[in-house]
Amino acid sequence: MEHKDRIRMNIGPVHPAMHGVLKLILDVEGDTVVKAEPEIGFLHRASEKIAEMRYFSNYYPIMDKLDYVSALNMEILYASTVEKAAGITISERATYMRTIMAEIQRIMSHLIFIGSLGEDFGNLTSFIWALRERELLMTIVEKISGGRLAPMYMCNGGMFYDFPEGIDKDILEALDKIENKVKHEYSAVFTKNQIFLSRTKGIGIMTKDMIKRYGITGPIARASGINRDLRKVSPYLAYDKVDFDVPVEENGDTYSRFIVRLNEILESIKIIRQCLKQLPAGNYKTAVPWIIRIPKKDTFVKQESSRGEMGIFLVTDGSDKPYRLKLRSPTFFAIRALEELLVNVKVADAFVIVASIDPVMGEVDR
Amino acid sequence: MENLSEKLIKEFNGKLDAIKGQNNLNIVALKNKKLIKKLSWEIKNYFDILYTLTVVDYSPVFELNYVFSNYENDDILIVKVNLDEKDLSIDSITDIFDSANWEEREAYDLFGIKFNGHPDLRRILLPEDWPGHPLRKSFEINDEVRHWTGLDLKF
Amino acid sequence: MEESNEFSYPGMSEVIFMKAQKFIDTVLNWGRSNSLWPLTFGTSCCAIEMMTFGATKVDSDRLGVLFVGDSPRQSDLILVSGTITKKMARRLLNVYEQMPDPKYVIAVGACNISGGLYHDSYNTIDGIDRIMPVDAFVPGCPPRPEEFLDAVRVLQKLIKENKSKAQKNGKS
Amino acid sequence: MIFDYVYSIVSRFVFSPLSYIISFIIIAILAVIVTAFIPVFIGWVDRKYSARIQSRYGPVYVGPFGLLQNFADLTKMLGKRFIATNIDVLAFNFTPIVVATSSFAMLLLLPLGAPGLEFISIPYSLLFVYTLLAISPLLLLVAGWGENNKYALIGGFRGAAQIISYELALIIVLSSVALLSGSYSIPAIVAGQSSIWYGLYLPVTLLIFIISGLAIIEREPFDVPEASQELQAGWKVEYSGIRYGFFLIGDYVRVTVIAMLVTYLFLGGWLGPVLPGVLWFIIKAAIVLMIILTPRWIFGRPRIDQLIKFGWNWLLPLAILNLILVELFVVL
Repeated sequence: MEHKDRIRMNIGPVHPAMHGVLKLILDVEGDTVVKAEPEIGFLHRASEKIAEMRYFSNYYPIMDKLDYVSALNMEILYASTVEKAAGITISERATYMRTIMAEIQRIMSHLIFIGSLGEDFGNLTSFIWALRERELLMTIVEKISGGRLAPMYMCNGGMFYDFPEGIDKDILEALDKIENKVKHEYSAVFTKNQIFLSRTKGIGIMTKDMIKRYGITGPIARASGINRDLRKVSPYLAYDKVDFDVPVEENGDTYSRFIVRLNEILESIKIIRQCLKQLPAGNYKTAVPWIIRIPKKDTFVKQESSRGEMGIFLVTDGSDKPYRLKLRSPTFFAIRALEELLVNVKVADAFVIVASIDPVMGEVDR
Repeated sequence: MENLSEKLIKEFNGKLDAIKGQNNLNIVALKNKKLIKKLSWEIKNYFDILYTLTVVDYSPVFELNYVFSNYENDDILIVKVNLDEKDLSIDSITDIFDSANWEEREAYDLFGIKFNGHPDLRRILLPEDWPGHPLRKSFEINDEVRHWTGLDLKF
Repeated sequence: MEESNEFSYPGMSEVIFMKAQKFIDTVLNWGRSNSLWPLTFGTSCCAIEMMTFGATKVDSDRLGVLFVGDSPRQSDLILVSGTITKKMARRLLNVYEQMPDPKYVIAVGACNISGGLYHDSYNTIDGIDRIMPVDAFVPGCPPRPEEFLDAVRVLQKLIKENKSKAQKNGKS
Repeated sequence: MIFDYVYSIVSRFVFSPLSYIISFIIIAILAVIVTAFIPVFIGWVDRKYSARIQSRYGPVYVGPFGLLQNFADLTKMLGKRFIATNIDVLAFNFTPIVVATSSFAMLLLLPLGAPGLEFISIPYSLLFVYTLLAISPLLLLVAGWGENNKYALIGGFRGAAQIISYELALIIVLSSVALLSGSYSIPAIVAGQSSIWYGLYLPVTLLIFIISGLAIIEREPFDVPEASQELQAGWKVEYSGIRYGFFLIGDYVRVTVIAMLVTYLFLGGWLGPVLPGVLWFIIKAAIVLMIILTPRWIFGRPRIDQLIKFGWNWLLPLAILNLILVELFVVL
């Protein structure tokens, strides 16, 4: 080896701080990373091949397990794709219900992000607190859908069940609690904590140019000053009927990525409250046969999941199964930026930066 | 957006077909695969990133769907290129759209399509010693494939 | 094993030795069963529920299952939660072999029991009992956090009765 | 002094040279019991306390209130098989043994709550305890080297760098206290506080002592060498079984020692009205212990360069300034 004082560290795929099964190959000199190479594929479960073997209605469980931290977003995306391809229209109530579920899931996903970011710089308590708050919403998802992590709530044409009686009161109660915690407790642990600030501010800066080069979307792009949110740019579901802001930060460092997500939780709470107020009566489901056939065509649908812009390219050939289903995952692009982002940072910071990307490997590897 | 695809079609007269009417997507079909780089340079004026690259196996023809997008608005452009089974290679567009890097590696991994000029064309999702390209329609998931663990186990 | 027809009473020293051994075993098994430090081999969905297992609502620490988050060397129990792909299988075995005996395995989730949702996938291991000895299974896709508690209880019972795979294989 | 007491009893029954050995053995057994009690009990307090902060229960089922939880952990570690590959056997085994023995020795030297309640009394006990605390950079380097593991090596380097930059501040602070009382022996220091606790008019010294003490025992937020999120367990990564158990014991003993030192040096030790001295000592030490245990669960971990910068740029100058001020105070 030409560099005698270089150590090559193989971090992951099994490592307490690695998110899922990402593997990082770091060349370290002293305590500084000089070369980084992310390696993926440890959770490649062949979701795209399995899609070609399942009926359109039977693919929802697999979608759940793609981005398992925001499963409902995935379900909604797939449902929208199939409905667009098959020309199914869903009732207005269903769009509102889907908006509510998508935002609940977004809050839950961002809570996990906040917790794991805290854990990666050594604060285990923040992680457990975030899980505690997440459990409040988990109970609601459980009440509504019957499932926890993989709820299996959406189906072609709407939802499997209607909202149970009095769920809006539960949701509002939980949201109040979470808003209170996020505004007060989390600011004490994170934004007013000197150690946290010194560990995140100015660390892992992503410039606008870098974002555009790598094709990164979602909260990470918004933390670098790119004001793009598909919920605003091309409103789907009921997002054009509610009023919300898109939090944008300019610095592009780890701290901005944290703040963007923290503010997104508050925006999501706002959206859910409005949706609950406006929730119209009507059918929650359009009757669609279990086995549908979609004529030969290409469909491309993209939506804003909690991690960025998730898209599905669906090729159908007139049969009851997809001919080809390609998933466009946001963190697949974001993780590649690590090769540039991790150079010349300290080893300890490398983990915080990875956490700030918030990868979910199920979605990266598919 | 209509203007863009028309403009592109005019520029590449005869080499580019417009396909319209499918779910309001802007789709153009490129007849000659050697022009993909030239087209990409042209597209670079309007689009920031390669949004995704979808390969569809209509054996004996493989259809590549390049989806381009940009950050300013909602527009997307899909470029279809057909590759023959006998010559599964196409010029890489990584030097034009950097975001194509891993997408092309994935297409190489799962479909075995060679991208000429790609800086680092290796398998990305599957182990290096994996046999075959699983997302091709000809790939059969039999017991042998399912039970292959890549491990040398004694029991 | 040769069978001998003659029956002989064990001598006094042998009896004392056996009694002492049994006593030591009981004490050690008590310690082992009450202090199962897990190695969190979380690969996918089940990993999130595994974290919930250690967090507020369920609290694995009540049973002595302390998430130290450290190296395999200090762990007794490997919680394999999440799909194991073929690329991952060798890493799983590698990590498993780095754990000191006696070690126990809990396979979490449908994927690790039989393949589950991904039974017809080309890149997953259909059930990790094909590659390593498993003491307890946690069903579900993904399982509720409470089911982890049940699995730990089952494992504790197995250890106390000398019936875990590690003890059966003489690795205790 | 417990040793003298034991020796005086034993020598009544046994002739002289043998009684010396016997009383040593008795002292050793007593010390083992005390040392074993500390990780079990303090460890339980730590776990319960952290659980409460995180709104959990903590250990419940093993023993009453889960009191025997850490005892079960240690029992399990005794029954673990040894596993290691390509290690430097001498370096690998050196560290846990020294950690265990130095923990013993520290407890032997410190009075356990009342004057004369120490196992062995020597005039410079404070310096000796400091030496035993400050031995760790050597241990960390040796362990990190002997384990043949990259994480351990980086952890060892980090640990050595961290402890070297903080132990200087610690000894300076110790000297300023010794200067004030005119002695390095703990009973004398405590006796010097009969009018007013040193901690009350040297609050900065107290703060520096706690911070550098936490850094030396690698307690969070100063657990950079073992940083479980980055380096798995840092320099401990390859240790299994009872060798790891020794570290567990050593950790808790050293936390206790720091709490005891704070009590003796700054909070007047066993001095206090009405209640017996031992009780006063226990109350004070428990409060200090809880304060020391808390940061682990509410702070994150700074980066190693930030940590060392803080140590050299702020803590050390402050400690030196403090020493000068105390000296002026004493001289005038």
